[in-house]
Amino acid sequence: MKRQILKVNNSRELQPGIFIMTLDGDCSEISAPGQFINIRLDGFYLRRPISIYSYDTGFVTIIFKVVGQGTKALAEAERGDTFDVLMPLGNGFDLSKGASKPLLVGGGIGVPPLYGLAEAMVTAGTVPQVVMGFNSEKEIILTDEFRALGIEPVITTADGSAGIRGFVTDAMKDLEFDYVYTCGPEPMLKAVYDLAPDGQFSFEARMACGFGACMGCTCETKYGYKRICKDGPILYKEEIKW
Amino acid sequence: MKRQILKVNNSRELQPGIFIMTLDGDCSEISAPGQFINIRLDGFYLRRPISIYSYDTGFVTIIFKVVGQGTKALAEAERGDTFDVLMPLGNGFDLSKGASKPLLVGGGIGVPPLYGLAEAMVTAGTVPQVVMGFNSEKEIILTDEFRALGIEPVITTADGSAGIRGFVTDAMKDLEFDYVYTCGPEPMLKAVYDLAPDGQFSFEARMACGFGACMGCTCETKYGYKRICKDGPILYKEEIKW
Amino acid sequence: MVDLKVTLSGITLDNPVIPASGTFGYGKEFAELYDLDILGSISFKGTTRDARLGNPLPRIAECPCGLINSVGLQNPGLDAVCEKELPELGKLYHKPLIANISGFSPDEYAACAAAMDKQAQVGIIEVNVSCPNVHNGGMAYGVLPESAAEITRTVKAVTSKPVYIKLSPNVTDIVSIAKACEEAGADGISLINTLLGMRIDINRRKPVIANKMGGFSGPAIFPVAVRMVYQVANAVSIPIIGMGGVSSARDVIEMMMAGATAVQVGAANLVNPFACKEIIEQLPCVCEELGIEKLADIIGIVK
Amino acid sequence: MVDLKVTLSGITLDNPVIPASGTFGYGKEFAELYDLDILGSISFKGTTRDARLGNPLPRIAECPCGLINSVGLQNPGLDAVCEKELPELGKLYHKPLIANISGFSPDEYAACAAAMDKQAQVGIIEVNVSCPNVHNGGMAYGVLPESAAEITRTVKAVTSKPVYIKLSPNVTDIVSIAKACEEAGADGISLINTLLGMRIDINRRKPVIANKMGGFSGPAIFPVAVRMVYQVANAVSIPIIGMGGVSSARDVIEMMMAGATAVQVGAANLVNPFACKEIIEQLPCVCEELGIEKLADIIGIVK
Ligand SMILES: Cc1cc2nc3c(=O)[nH]c(=O)nc-3n(C[C@H](O)[C@H](O)[C@H](O)COP(=O)(O)OP(=O)(O)OC[C@H]3O[C@@H](n4cnc5c(N)ncnc54)[C@H](O)[C@@H]3O)c2cc1C
Ligand SMILES: Cc1cc2nc3c(=O)[nH]c(=O)nc-3n(C[C@H](O)[C@H](O)[C@H](O)COP(=O)(O)OP(=O)(O)OC[C@H]3O[C@@H](n4cnc5c(N)ncnc54)[C@H](O)[C@@H]3O)c2cc1C
Ligand SMILES: Cc1cc2nc3c(=O)[nH]c(=O)nc-3n(C[C@H](O)[C@H](O)[C@H](O)COP(=O)(O)O)c2cc1C
Ligand SMILES: Cc1cc2nc3c(=O)[nH]c(=O)nc-3n(C[C@H](O)[C@H](O)[C@H](O)COP(=O)(O)O)c2cc1C
Ligand code: FES
Ligand code: FES
Repeated sequence: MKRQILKVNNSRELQPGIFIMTLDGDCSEISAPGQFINIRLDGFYLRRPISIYSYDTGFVTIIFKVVGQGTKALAEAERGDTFDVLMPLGNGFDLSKGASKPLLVGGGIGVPPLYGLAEAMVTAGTVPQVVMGFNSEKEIILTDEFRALGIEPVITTADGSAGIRGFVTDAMKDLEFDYVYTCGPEPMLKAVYDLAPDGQFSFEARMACGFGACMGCTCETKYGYKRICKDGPILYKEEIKW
Repeated sequence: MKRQILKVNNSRELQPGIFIMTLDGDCSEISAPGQFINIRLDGFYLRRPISIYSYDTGFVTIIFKVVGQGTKALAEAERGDTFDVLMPLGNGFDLSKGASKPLLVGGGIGVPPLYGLAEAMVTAGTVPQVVMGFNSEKEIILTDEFRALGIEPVITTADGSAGIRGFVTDAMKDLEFDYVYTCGPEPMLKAVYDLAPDGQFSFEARMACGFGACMGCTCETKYGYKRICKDGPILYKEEIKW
Repeated sequence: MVDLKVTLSGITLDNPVIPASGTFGYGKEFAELYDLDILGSISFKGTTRDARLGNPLPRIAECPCGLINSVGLQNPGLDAVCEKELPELGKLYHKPLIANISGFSPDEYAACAAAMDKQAQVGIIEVNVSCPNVHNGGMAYGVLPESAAEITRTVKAVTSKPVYIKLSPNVTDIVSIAKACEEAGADGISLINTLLGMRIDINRRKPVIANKMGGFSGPAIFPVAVRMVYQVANAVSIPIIGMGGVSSARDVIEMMMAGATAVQVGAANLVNPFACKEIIEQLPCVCEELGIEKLADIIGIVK
Repeated sequence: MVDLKVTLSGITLDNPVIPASGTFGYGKEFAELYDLDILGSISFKGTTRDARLGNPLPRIAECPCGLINSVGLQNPGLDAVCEKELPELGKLYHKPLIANISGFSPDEYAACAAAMDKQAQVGIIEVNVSCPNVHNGGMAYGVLPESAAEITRTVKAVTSKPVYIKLSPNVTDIVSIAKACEEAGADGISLINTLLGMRIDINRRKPVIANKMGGFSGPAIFPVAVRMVYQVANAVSIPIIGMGGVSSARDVIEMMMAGATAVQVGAANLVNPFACKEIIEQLPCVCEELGIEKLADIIGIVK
């Protein structure tokens, strides 16, 4: 982990209330998709944790949804503004888990880190299947980006306005897979858990430090207490207590 | 009083740690020299009161000294930055007090509002005498500006590095005057009070609101309790209890 | 249209937003900026029997997210308030007022309450029990259940207007004090008053405030205020006026969800004189966002 | 060269800056960022007899200028701390540590203190009396002079190391509690622990924290901490470790002028992991600005 000053290179609205922002700076320490960064915002005491969508040594791109005052302030940042960021944080996804038919399942704003994962998998020679669920058509993001990787994502919407009407689990029933990588709201993770033979699950928690110091985010696993920020945010199916 | 958004037009260091800054915006309500503005600074709960140095309907110029974290932040503002400002505040000097030989006495960062007063007096047809005291040469400001008004200010420095060695009162002894307008640190005001036949004194106090609501700045005068921010900052000699 | 009305002891307010005592004077300065009649009510500056200059200067110290004041109950005294300030305020504001009163003895509280009882403009008497008991060791009336109850009874005996006791947060057990006031006949509870705080001027090596310590308020104290409102709301059945750090429409809603029927705004008025106006304007919009049709429905909704 | 040394009960620290218990774990995460040996000492995460998972999630709520935590004393328990954490910390930090201990009964305090007494690395035992007394109504030991004194005596009986009692600020009269601890034999006082606070998630209409209320800390509480340090310093003659919202070298100096011999930094470490390092680096420069040659000279200089 380092504290970096990152500079906004560009930011734009992907869908109403959903922004994509590229931040320039030393990002050479990022080691795996699924890691996150923790952003200090003027006027807010706690940093805001946001997953890495894509990255290279000199930049990191994030996708975030405005849900409160902090993300609202973040969305108002302009090109050239700088942020004090702690990064990289968390363990990230482990691609080395041998699997012949991996499936990536993302829900809403949980989709972006899976794109980084898919990119890494494709580079490593495996083309994963992807299911992504949204509430409605107006929230769908990254379809074209996945296609550019050679993946046709299966889309579900709760209101049926696009793709399959229903939840990601409705789409999963028709697919074959032996390992699942997933990120999204906790009820979705739980539902995916029930259908996944094995896999990696990305969790969220309210965090104070984000780097393992405060025990603000600890949950119990089969292998003991784990800090979602430091020992996670990715937990393995076998350790999750559900 | 109005709340205005003022934009920094320019700012520069006059002397080490002393800045002059012009802020653009609607300043049409300013009605008298000696009034002040109250500036909100990001990250500080209370506003910072700063006297008006000069003004017109579309701008106000202030001169301030960096003495703490707030004035430090103010000094770091750049052209184009904006501030939320309450203005104008306070009663200001009353020029209408008939006096044949008015004297203006300023101490350190108390000099700037007297410049605005001198300008107004000159416009109104009276050229006042001016005494200004500083700790040392490195703090002297506004000499040329007073000269441009046709006034040769008498300068005193505590360390003798320029002008008369000593305090403003040492210079006052050699002058003839029948009315004094003064602004500066309280011990100076008190010393001037003892030498002034009559006059107006500009006070400072730690303020919360700056517009008369909280009673945070009240002092006792011969005519009752007065709020320095609203009933002052200018008090008349006859009412001061010293 | 969102319904913003709330009712305190039979008095219906157009909205729950009330400037807090001591941060709004008698409204004059604010009336130059906006129409005071938009306010739910006004709790005017604390009245004592005799005129008080208050404490020596400096009386104000800045803090992270707040300020300390040691104004020391400066006010022109009961007679001047009733004869001069209230008539003047009456021209600017036409709804029932909250009369905040203070005292350094039960007699003084009684005198203030009896006089306010006669003022037609006054809807509610709000009794500040954070003042030190000068006849009894200087401890504030509000820090012990017994003395808070004593003042409650004293005031109730001389007025038929609703009496709200305004509690100090500087106590181990706010609930026992609130309950004692309820049992003694209080019609409602106002809380919180300021936290006792101190700042030091490290350049001068002296306390910033001439009186050394003072009352700390502003956004910094909001989490303490929400906690106490929540605790008291769950322990008493009289209405609560919540305050402490409220600065936005969202803060008002949070206070109400914690259990407040109405909400006072203090320090925020001092740094943004339009604070109450802006909050009242934003309330309908924030309510809509949150699916609130009737603001009164959310009072104490968090269990 | 400014002399930053201060002495706590015979233990001389290179500087007064100490990470506060619960905000620095066992130092591991910070050792990746800077050399821990620059620190005056370290107060490590509060130890209880048995391992504790702590409270359910969410445990963290943001506040204006601070945060609420309800970690609930998560720790691996006394044995694991002594056998695993302390040896590991010993590799990263080579000066006397402050062992923060907690308990839900006098026995538990005694067990923790006795074990810490045997640890050569431990210089001072810091006794957190903010925990609820589970055998006696759940009120925290630290809110009554008698129970705080009882725990002091219990701990003193089983250790020869200096014992510092860490007080809760959620009390009416901090001075009487500090004095009771001093009389019961405490070697020093640490204060303040967190203020009890609460936030509500107005979207979900639920407390943010699963446990509803939690401990509020950060810059917001600094004025309360300075006030309490000042009050206690003027009432006891044992040294004080001051804390509560300290985030800068200037804050350290303000705490010391109020009466603290050393200063702990808590929440600041969480939002800026370099906080302690930066404070230590800035101290000499700020001291020079203020004309301080020997930091120990300013302890309690404000009367
Ligand atoms: C590891 C991790 C990765 C994340 N990645 C993304 C991402 O890529 N894109 C994205 O849009 N969001 C992401 N989130 C959620 C994001 O952190 C929250 O939406 C954001 O913190 C909300 O801040 P706010 O000020 O707008 O909301 P507010 O509700 O005003 O925030 C108040 C407090 O609650 C915290 N908080 C609120 N919601 C959440 C949440 N869901 N998770 C954690 N803390 C929360 C805030 O951080 C803040 O401390 C991630 C969260 C975590 C823990
Ligand atoms: C009516 C009035 C007019 C003023 N005009 C000028 C001016 O023209 N130029 C100028 O340089 N200064 C002026 N001052 C003083 C100026 O307000 C302070 O220097 C400034 O507030 C210090 O802020 P700080 O954050 O740098 O200092 P800090 O000491 O960090 O401030 C802490 C708090 O104390 C207050 N404070 C500190 N010093 C003073 C002071 N001397 N007077 C009032 N409040 C203070 C601050 O406003 C703040 O609330 C004036 C003050 C008043 C009351
Ligand atoms: C300058 C000032 C003066 C105050 N005077 C009084 C008073 O006279 N009577 C009273 O009951 N409370 C008084 N208070 C307390 C406020 O009414 C309020 O309870 C407290 O400030 C908390 O609210 P806030 O955080 O919104 O300011 C005063 C507060 C301030 C800041
Ligand atoms: C996340 C967190 C965990 C804490 N855990 C403990 C603890 O285990 N024992 C203890 O005595 N104090 C604990 N505290 C209190 C701090 O040590 C400190 O007293 C308090 O936070 C005030 O300091 P601050 O404002 O600098 O954070 C904890 C505080 C935080 C924020
Ligand atoms: S947020 Fe501090 S340990 Fe995870
Ligand atoms: S500062 Fe509020 S009345 Fe003067």
